[in-house]
Amino acid sequence: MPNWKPWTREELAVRVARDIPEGWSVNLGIGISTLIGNYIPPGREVILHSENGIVGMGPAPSPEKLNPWLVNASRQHVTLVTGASYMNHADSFGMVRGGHLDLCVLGGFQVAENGDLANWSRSENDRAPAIGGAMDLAVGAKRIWVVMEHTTKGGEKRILKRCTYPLTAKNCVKRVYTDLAVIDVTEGGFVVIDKIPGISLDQLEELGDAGLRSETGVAGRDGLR
Amino acid sequence: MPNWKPWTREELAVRVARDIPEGWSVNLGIGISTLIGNYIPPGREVILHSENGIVGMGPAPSPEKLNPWLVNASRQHVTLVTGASYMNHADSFGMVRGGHLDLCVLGGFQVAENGDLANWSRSENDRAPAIGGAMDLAVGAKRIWVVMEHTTKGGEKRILKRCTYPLTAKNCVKRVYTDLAVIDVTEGGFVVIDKIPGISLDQLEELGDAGLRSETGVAGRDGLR
Amino acid sequence: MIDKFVRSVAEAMAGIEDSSTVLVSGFAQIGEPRALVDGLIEQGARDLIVVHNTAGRGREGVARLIGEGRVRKIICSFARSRGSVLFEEIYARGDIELEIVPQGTLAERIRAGGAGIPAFFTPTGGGTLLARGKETRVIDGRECVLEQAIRGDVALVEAWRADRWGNLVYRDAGRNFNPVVAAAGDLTIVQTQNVAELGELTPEVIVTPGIYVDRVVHVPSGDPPVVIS
Amino acid sequence: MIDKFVRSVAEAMAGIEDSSTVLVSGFAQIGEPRALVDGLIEQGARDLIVVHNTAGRGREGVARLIGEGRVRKIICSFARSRGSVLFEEIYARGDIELEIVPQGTLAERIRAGGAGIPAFFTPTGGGTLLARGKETRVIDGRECVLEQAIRGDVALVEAWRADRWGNLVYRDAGRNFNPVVAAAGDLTIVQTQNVAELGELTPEVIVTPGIYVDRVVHVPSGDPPVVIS
Repeated sequence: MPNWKPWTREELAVRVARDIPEGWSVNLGIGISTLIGNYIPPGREVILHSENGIVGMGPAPSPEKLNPWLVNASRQHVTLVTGASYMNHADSFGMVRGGHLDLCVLGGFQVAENGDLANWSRSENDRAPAIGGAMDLAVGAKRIWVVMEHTTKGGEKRILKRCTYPLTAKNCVKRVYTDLAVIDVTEGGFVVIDKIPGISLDQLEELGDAGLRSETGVAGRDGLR
Repeated sequence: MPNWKPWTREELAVRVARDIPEGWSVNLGIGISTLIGNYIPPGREVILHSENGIVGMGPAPSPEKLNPWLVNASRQHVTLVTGASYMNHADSFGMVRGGHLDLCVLGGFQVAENGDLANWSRSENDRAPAIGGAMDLAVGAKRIWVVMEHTTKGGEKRILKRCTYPLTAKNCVKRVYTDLAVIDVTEGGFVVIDKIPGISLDQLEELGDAGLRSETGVAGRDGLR
Repeated sequence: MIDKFVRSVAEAMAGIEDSSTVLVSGFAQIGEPRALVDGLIEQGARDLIVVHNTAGRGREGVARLIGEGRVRKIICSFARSRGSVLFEEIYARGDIELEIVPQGTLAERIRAGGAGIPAFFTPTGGGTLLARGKETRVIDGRECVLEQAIRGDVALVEAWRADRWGNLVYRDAGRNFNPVVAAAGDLTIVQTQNVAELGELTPEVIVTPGIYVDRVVHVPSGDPPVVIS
Repeated sequence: MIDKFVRSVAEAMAGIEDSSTVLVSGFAQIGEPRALVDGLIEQGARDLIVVHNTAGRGREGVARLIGEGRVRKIICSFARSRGSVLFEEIYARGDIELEIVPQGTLAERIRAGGAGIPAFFTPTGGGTLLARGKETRVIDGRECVLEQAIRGDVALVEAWRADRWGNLVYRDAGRNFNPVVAAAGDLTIVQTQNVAELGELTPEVIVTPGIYVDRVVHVPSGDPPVVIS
């Protein structure tokens, strides 16, 4: 058994939130990444966008302050911060597609070393998938960070040379946060910039299907180690 | 000398205004047709649109009520009526191009019996013309009425089989108001539905270069008279 | 006098024909014209093409319309969502056609329909399954997909306040698809929570000018359901 | 703390490079960012492509920028308008390139630039001189023209009120091109008549969300000129 302890969902959310600089406009996608909004450090102004036309989302409301007319794209009830505004759906996605968001954090099924992302469908034969706004966000935001478990529960690899699931968008991912490591996607492939205590670069690489380099050295199957 | 008296600009404006039914949304273009707004019969609700993002324009203001921030597309100071609203320029032309205006009244240089309109340039060699919003209005409104003098001051004909000036849009004109007649543009060509006292259909036809029929009979060079 | 108010949902839905394309606004049950969808079920038109963000949830609204076999084709971004039971059944039987569209492309196609833009290129979906069978073109180094405008024979909208010209404002996240859908219907029908006198909605705050609206019916249905997950 | 206010026009215009594409909002002198255009003249960038509804009027603003030989190309809907003296002279000498665009197409191209739509088909201009040399296609029986998005390296905007996030509202017909231009600049610079505290501009009334805005400078220049013709 491995002698390391993966980051929890909450630890991961805290870490991602910590890495978002003040002033960025950010969409948190749907699913796990919405948790991140609750961990933005107090006093740091980060402007949260939601596909359904909200700029300036705040955290979940207390029950007595809940506004039934105010939900995010995951249909969670949210609040507004001072300075917030509403847009219609076309303008909201115009903001996304037009490259006006500094960051979008998405969940993922697979990420490839060329930045390809698969996060909407596990098979070409899924004839009725849910695509939602993932493709628009993936092509539109200035940078895409993906938050996902390093492998599936069944042990399938997700950090790959090439995605095998249908793509959400090509060459869009800039960084991956897994329960084991933080990995930048660069022109030269995956670069590990942080990892949990106790795991080696080799062990991490074995859990994926693509070469990894570390921030300071060079490692991986590309023969450059 | 002809024994008829052409309609004045004001008479023409009154006539056009009278023909606009209650409830229509109307753009009055720029130039002579803006005059029409002053003659909408009192109590008749017609919603006037201006390209620069106004829905619900009213007449010119009295000097003491002039708002320097409120002009129409001809840069004339205007007022708002109760129920008015503002839009941005893209939304305003989206309203135009999307077919949401019942009517646009434009000036014209030439109108052809197939509905072609020329109203922006007198020569292909005019290398710096002013097109403004005429092409958008001509393709967008549900119907185009053209207000113009029947011939130029120099006697050149303007009611034609085919336009000789560069087109504003093809097959868009539904009706022409001249200082001599009101002429519908139909699948079967020009149909005179009104004319000034004292002028015959033949005389009117001589002042143009296309066959005319009258509303009740059939007349013109098409040999059907 | 212009007065777009009608007295009942039945009157609002009168005349909708079989085979119509019907745009239904709303996102996550907020700003969703539920009374009008129920009115459409009642009214009886069939063989419809429905454009909505989802294929419906639970057994109500768009889901019920589909469940009653009245929808020939659904155009949406989420086909399979929590509780899309009725759609799943009918889709498995092959009794409904499905067109999956990325949500931003869906909004933009409806916006294009309202704004008289027949087609546009977008980078969304470039290089993916959803580009298959579509015209694509590399623009500025990115693979873009040609997408067609969507226009509705009928557009169903929920507003927060409306006046007799059909000027509309929306509440909070209830805005979503509503202004876009309102502009893209040949027959735009609005249910409004509140009625305003003409002039109460001021020029700077009106979101949808009444020019886009054909009929308005007052349906004070109250707050959308609160769902805590 | 996000604070997009800068202290002077000079600071607002800092860093604009030669050969930039500059979008200038305003219609008929209303909502026109005149102080910023003057600041651009002062700042010195040249070989510019300017996108504005007209080629300028009189000898001020965009006309002066052109008159000083700083504009390589103008993209506009009205080249020749009352008093476009400076443009006429320079154009006659062949010292400026002109692209005439129908006004609605101009607005839509800028809107497309801001909204990430690289190109679109429009019926405007179909079958006319302005379609020459452009890709055309018959869609639903109408000849349509393929038009390209316009995006600015710089966008110049005038607002009525602005807060420190760059949230904007406009006054009356001063809205015009402003929200469209604001969304289409890589560097969007705003002059505002009034300053608002964050929160004074409420969520329902904000027209331009601050996400689109980079710099704001307070220029209480007062009402536009009244011209009685």
